[in-house]
Amino acid sequence: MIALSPTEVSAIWLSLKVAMGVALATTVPAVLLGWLMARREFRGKILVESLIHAPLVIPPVVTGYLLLIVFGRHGAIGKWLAEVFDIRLVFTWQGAVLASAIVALPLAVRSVRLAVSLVDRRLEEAALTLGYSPFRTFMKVTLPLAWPGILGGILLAFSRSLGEFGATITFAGNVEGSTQTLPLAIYSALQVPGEENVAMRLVVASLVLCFASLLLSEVLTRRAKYKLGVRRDS
Amino acid sequence: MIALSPTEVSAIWLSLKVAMGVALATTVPAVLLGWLMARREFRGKILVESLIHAPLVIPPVVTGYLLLIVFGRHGAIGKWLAEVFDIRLVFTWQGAVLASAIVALPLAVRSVRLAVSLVDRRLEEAALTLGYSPFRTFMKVTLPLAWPGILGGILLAFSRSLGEFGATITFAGNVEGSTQTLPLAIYSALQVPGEENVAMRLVVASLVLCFASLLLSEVLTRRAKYKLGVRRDS
Amino acid sequence: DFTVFAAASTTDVLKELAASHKEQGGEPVRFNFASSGALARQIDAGAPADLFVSANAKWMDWLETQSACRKETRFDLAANSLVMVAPPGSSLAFDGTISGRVAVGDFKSVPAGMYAKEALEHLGWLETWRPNLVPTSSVRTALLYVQRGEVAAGIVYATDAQAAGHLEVVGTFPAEAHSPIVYPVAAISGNKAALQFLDFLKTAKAKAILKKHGFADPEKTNHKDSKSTKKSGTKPSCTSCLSGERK
Amino acid sequence: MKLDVDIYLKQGRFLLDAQFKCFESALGIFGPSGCGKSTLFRALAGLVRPDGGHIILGGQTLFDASRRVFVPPHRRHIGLVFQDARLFPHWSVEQNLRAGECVKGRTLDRPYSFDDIVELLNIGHLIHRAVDDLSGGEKQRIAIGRTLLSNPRLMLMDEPVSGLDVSLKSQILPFLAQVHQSLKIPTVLISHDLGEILQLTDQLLLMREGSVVGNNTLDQLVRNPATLSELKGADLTNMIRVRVRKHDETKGITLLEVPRNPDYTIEMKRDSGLEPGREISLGIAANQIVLATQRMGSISIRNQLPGSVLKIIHTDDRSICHIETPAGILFAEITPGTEQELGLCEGSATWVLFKGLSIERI
Amino acid sequence: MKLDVDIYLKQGRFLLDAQFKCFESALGIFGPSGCGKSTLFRALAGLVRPDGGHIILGGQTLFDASRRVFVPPHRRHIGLVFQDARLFPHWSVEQNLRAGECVKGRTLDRPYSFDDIVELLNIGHLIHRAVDDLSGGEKQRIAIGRTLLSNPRLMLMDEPVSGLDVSLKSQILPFLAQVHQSLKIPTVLISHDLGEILQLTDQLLLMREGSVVGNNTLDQLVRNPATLSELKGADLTNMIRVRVRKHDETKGITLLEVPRNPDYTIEMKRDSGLEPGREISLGIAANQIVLATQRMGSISIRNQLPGSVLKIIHTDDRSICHIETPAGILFAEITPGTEQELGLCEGSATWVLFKGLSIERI
Ligand SMILES: Nc1ncnc2c1ncn2[C@@H]1O[C@H](COP(=O)(O)OP(=O)(O)OP(=O)(O)O)[C@@H](O)[C@H]1O
Ligand SMILES: Nc1ncnc2c1ncn2[C@@H]1O[C@H](COP(=O)(O)OP(=O)(O)OP(=O)(O)O)[C@@H](O)[C@H]1O
Ligand code: MOO
Ligand SMILES: [Mg+2]
Ligand SMILES: [Mg+2]
Repeated sequence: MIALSPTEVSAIWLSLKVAMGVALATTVPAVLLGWLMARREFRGKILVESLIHAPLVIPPVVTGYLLLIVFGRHGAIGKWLAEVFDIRLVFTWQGAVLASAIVALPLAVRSVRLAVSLVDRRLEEAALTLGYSPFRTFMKVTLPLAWPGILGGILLAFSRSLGEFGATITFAGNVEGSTQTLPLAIYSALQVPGEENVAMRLVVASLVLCFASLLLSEVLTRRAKYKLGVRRDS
Repeated sequence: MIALSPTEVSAIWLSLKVAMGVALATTVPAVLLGWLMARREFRGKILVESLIHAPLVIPPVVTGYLLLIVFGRHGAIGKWLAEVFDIRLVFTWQGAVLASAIVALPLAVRSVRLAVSLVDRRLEEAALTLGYSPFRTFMKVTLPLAWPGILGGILLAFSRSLGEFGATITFAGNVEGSTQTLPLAIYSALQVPGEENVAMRLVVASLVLCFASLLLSEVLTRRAKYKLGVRRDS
Repeated sequence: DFTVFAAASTTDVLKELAASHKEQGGEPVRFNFASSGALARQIDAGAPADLFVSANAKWMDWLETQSACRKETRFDLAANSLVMVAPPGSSLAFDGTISGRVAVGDFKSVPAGMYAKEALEHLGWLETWRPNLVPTSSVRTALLYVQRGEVAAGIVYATDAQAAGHLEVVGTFPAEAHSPIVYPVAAISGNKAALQFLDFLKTAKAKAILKKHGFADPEKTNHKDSKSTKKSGTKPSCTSCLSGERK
Repeated sequence: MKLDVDIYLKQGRFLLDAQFKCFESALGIFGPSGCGKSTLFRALAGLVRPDGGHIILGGQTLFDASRRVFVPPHRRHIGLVFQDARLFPHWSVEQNLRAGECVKGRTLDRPYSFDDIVELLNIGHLIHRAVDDLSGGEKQRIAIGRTLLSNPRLMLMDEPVSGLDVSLKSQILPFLAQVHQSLKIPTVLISHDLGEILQLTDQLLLMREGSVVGNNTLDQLVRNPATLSELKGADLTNMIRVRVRKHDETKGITLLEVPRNPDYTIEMKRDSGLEPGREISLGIAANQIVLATQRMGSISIRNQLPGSVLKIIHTDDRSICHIETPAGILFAEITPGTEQELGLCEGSATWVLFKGLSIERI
Repeated sequence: MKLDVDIYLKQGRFLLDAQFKCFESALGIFGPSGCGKSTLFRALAGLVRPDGGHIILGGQTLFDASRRVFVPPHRRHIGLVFQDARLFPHWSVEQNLRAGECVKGRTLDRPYSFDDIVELLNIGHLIHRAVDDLSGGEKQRIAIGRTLLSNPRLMLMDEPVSGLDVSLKSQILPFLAQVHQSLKIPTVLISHDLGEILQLTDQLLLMREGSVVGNNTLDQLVRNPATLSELKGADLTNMIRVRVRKHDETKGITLLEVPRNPDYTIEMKRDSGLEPGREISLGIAANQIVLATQRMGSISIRNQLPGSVLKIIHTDDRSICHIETPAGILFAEITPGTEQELGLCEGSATWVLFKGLSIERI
């Protein structure tokens, strides 16, 4: 029960790698899109928002399928990537990152958006009068103040990708050591009668990863709170 | 392409019903847990948080299996529910709601938590000095101020449940008209080679639902912003 | 009405069977299509199933050990065979040589993968092919990869290949190379209407529908000992109807 | 109000260690920025729990560390006007004002109506506005109104009128004083302006660096060189009680008399709202009092009272003379040079002069 | 500063419609709560875009509706001390103070150092603190420091010292005046206290209900009955220029002379920091000035100047006399009764008396 097979260990590592990749890959777009959604009004905003939200609503399997169509060898972007950069995403762990990231992005964007919309604009005004350009104001005032939301968003993306199954398996496949993440391994185990304990062992591994990431995020949030000067006990 | 078969129509309605059920069912726990996580410090908080987060990290299929174990006919709670109240969840749309709600809950909790943690406590203090009990303060001050986050959380839960597949098919099954929500219908369509266009039609239906829900949430947020007195254009 | 839990891969054929049954005065059928494993567990957890159609024997066996099905009503509804498909115009030969990736169900968890493993082992191709294999989570995904041209070939059921169309069937694995690919069915409850449907499934009419969809008769294919390890020439009996369906 | 406070409370490096009792119905708190005035208010209102000591208000123990008593803020019925307005941004001005009204039973015996307050604070035109785009002074007024309307049994006001213009101040402060007096709502007021405090009370709590360094009437505090030096920087003000005699339209004055010695009259600028016979309090800044060795004619100073010097306190650059007059003991601030020139010493007879226009009604 | 403002700006039902030009290097803004002072500042700083008109500062067009010019706030180099402090909660006090320093090139030619400001504002002990638990006055001081340290070419200050105690005020205001004068940073100051404004400038912009109703020196504004009535409620203050003659230790006074007429001396409380020969400005509240028909002896009023009445303006309850004296034209507020009694009319000779202690340095 405790000893993990090499396959399982590799699935855990891969999951971690993919989840961290997702966390890294979603941060910048989530911050940009979250800010855009929170602070700008433009025509078709709601369409953009729908687009961002789509991977949340569409079953992940379909997302994977659509990714395959777009990023596959014969897909519009996939072809171009392969020809120009010799990058192939299908069946690679980068592909798993892409799939998970797309599925997780709406969660991260929502979180950032909420936090940015709750940042006190009067502080941004103060920064502007001190000579901060809008960009600098964003980097130095808005972002740090929205930090709990950004961190929360990254955490959500990380966690969601630890649990992502449908899109990854469809787009990136289930190749041991390169795309077989924890959920895929769990799924495989569940398909064999009597291997429930293997599945549960892997579930526990997932939970441990989740716990660790929460712990880390808690530490970072606390530090941020401290920096934000929010009294924790009053 | 445009005309939907009765099966498809029923899947759309069911999805809507389930998603609204999820939205309703998650609201209260999400608000309570979100507030708890944002405002209280207690021993084992991080464990509680891990528990809340677990459905995000565990593949939905596994969540479905675990639900089956707990709420199934031989499961601890399922047995009791069946014997005492004659309630059976497996295979009913209520079961689909339960499965989706569990999967969606962490998202809603996160959103509420973030918003509550960003509510200015000084306003709560002001309410207390006006004679508002802590509960009343929570209802009248904290909640309304956290409204964008609560609404966002409900929206996330709603959207996520529109796209939820793994837990639902595992726990509630894939029965046309009673538990076959849109993602399951899409899955079924994808099982039949050549029915991709049916699947895509249903995906479009999902997107339309998502669009509508975003529109609604946008309207509600705008109204809230108006009520919050946040100037939208300055 | 009554409820049939059926493996997702049997979706279209079972729907047609149900329609035909209804035409003959049978009660309407409610279906629950999912993976066999999910269904078996649901049944075990007390889901209101009346019949179970599994995509492999293992899950039915498991249900039997849980005494969750009526053993005496079990029979094999249909059989299937394993084929290698490739995108149209492929120049692949079915002779043990391989180039490019081959999508195949996961050896451990996907039934089609298990059969494929047996067959490849039996043919002695496994070790050479291993680096080229891409395990997938379901046979559908394997098929999808072939359709999208992501892989050079895939090992799927003959029925899948037929239904998908537009694909080149490079070869069919001989039936004796793997354990029989059968779809066991058994009653779960004592529902009369369900038992009627069970009986209907044994009729010639039902067999015709199954055949139309590319399934083989389990009795006829059940000869594990016959040794026909010949190459691409050994097209299965149903290949003709495959080509017939292509239009 | 019987308020008995003995608390200590650590906040980071800051230690609030305040002991005082107050039996008056109003109290002013005065002290430099950062001395702990707002923190004391938070402790009184129950927003922060002191680390030790007790708070007893009118016989009810609100906090007692040793007996583990802590009445939560919403049960204290203590109103607090915060230094920052803290309006609820999701409510309109009216909803903010009525916030306290929805608490059951709180406002049953409230002796003024919603409209009274709205009129007084001159916020009728704001009633339906969102609070977010109010001006600073408008916000402050709503905050005062909100607390008043919640009908507290003790009002704590943290610089409620700083940031308001003089004419608003001169409307609101007397109203607060009136509310306090006629309705007997005990009130504690923090202000950096002694004149503002005196409009409400002459009972003062002096604070410095987290401690109470004086708790007495202004009179007594001024008499004591130690506490007087704490008041440095404040404009020392005298308070006298007078009775309205009559109004003189042509001279534009209101004639007042000293109740104890009705022979002595005082003139101030006309305030026809005062009916004759009514007793009122006046404030006269100590540095506006002129001393003379004899009654003066042909001068624009109309108020001249005879007196004798009780005591002279010398601070670094000025002399505070305590002078016994028919209107009570008055303080006059003069330069040491003048003191010498006039030959003032304890016991000297002197005349106390002040302009009618230097008088503030308080 | 050459500031030319002609803007209109609608905010909900409020309309700011302000036209004024200012050629002085400092300007005070005075007006009742909600009259649009802060909104005007927001427009000047570029935080809100007016609906029409133009803003030209020192030759540079910051905004021009017709030419579609709008310089964004961060390019205006205009510092704004907000009415609410608006400190950055995620930074320490020091980081807040240094916020403007990280903007490239902004602080190269800043004529005071970080430490100067810290010392002046008395915030050395707060430097490493988080800003969230500072007291109200502490926050306000940090906000002032932050803006000063960003080295703006124009300082806008929205009630910067309201909520500070008198001794802090009396430190900070002169410093602001000094910064303004010696460093030539043009400054606009909003305050409800005319005395505070006068420490900086006697150039006043009077506002009411979104409009500019007066723009002139206090002198001129007082001369005009229309603008005088806008000043009602404010404590009218005279400003005179004097030269320091010497200090008198024993009398505790500083002797000053009127530069134009060195024969006339004025005494104020000793301020040994002033070296003899230096010219300074003094403020004397109009209601503290005493008029007499002759020079007075045996009285504690040391400063007595001969003068003649130029003009008397009657407002509802007081008379403002403009009196020509050797120290310039002074205003004295007296009651109409006194006016009659002394028989004052235009042209009358009179003596102007004021106590040394009623003088404020400004
Ligand atoms: N967590 C903390 N750590 C250190 N010092 C603190 C903390 N919280 C408050 N203080 C300090 O406590 C002191 C008292 O604050 P308080 O707000 O009571 O002052 P105040 O008398 O109201 O001043 P003001 O007149 O400026 O409003 C301040 O110097 C403040 O910096
Ligand atoms: N969106 C809006 N709708 C209606 N009125 C508004 C809006 N925004 C601002 N106002 C009004 O504009 C007026 C001017 O506000 P401003 O903050 O400039 O006043 P102020 O002169 O600074 O007052 P104070 O001295 O009280 O700070 C206020 O009466 C305010 O209520
Ligand atoms: O809802 Mo999924 O397809 O199991 O990640
Ligand atoms: Mg304070
Ligand atoms: Mg203002």
